[in-house]
Amino acid sequence: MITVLFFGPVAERVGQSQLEIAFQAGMRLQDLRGQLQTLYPEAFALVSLAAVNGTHVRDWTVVLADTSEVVFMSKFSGG
Amino acid sequence: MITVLFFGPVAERVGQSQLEIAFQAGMRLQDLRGQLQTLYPEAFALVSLAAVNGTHVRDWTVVLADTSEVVFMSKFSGG
Amino acid sequence: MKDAVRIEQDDFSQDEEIRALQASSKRMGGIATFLGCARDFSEGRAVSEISFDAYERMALPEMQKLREEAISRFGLLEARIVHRLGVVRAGDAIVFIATGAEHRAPALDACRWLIDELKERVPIWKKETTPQGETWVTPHP
Amino acid sequence: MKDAVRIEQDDFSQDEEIRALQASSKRMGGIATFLGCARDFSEGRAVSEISFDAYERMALPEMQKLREEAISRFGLLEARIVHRLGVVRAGDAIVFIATGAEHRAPALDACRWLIDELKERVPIWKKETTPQGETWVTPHP
Repeated sequence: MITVLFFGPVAERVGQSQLEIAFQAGMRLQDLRGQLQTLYPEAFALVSLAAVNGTHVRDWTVVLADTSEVVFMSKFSGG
Repeated sequence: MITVLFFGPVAERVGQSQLEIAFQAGMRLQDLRGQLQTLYPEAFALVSLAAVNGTHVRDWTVVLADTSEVVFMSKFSGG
Repeated sequence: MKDAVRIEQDDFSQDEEIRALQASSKRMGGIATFLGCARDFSEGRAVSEISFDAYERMALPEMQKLREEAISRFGLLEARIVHRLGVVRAGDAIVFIATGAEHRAPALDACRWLIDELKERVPIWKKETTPQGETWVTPHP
Repeated sequence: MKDAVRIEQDDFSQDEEIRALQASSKRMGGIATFLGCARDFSEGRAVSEISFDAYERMALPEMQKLREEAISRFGLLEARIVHRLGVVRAGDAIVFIATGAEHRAPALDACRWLIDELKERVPIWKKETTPQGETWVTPHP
């Protein structure tokens, strides 16, 4: 399973802060994004950043592992 | 009388922090400086700024009035 | 002594943070700080409170990395970063940065760099409560 | 509340200064501070204490002018400047500047401008006591 987390405005639009998604071998970050974008287009309109296992990922073609923690994030507004 | 004040390193080299100098009509700031420079050359080697009555004066040709308070100052080192 | 980098609910004392910063070295001649606080007005709307959401697993390590980067990039003696979560009201502290160096220029440069980078790199989001409802803040471009 | 611009012997609390700064407006989103403090080492020599001489008749009005100039030049909501005299030891506060604005950039800009201008414009001189004796500090060019 892949755990997907949402925070702030993205979580608000998804309507929840966590989803469990079935893992598929060879699955890329962009594949997962594509799947979820179809389900939550309004939330994903805000997404501009992603993190895998707590680390910012710039390469959307990165291959995910089973049990990965993935976060799709809008621009930060802390501070 | 003109009151001349010294502070910090200038006062240390003059050996005192205050002098009373006889007022002469038409006396300019540069005249007073000239007089004192002869008496305290080491102190005046440090002088780069002057104030008259609490205000920074850039024009050394300014004419002094009786009872003026004049300060000959080295570069500031506060803060 | 409290950690140099923290994410916490509670308010903190600036005096205590400065003392902790200074404790690291007697050679510190310049200390710069930045305190970000909640305003009662934003984008033309009254704001009664601000709350936060954070991806803490990433936020704290990012803040720790920022501190280390600032120390080496600006030659600081020490730096501290605190970000509050929970709910804050007008005047309350949100974020605090303190930088200490031998001289003033690196402390001031590092302080500005840290708050600018924090806003870009630390996954925290701010929600303003206004008379019209709640709004997630969109960062200025 | 204490005056926004002061020259004084006693130490002060940053928390108190910040509270006084904030009391002026609920629209303050960014507060920058600079604290200059005594180091135990300067120009390669150990320093046991620092004392000051000031032309107070000119120093305080210059600091008041600086505050007003900073407020209008950077659009600040408020600013405070405190300079200590007397004798201070390593770690002790010498000068404190705090600037508050709606957003962070003017607060940070004004804080740097104020400490730079204060050093140029305020008639205060610093004397360091070292094992080799006392030396008046010569400002860096």
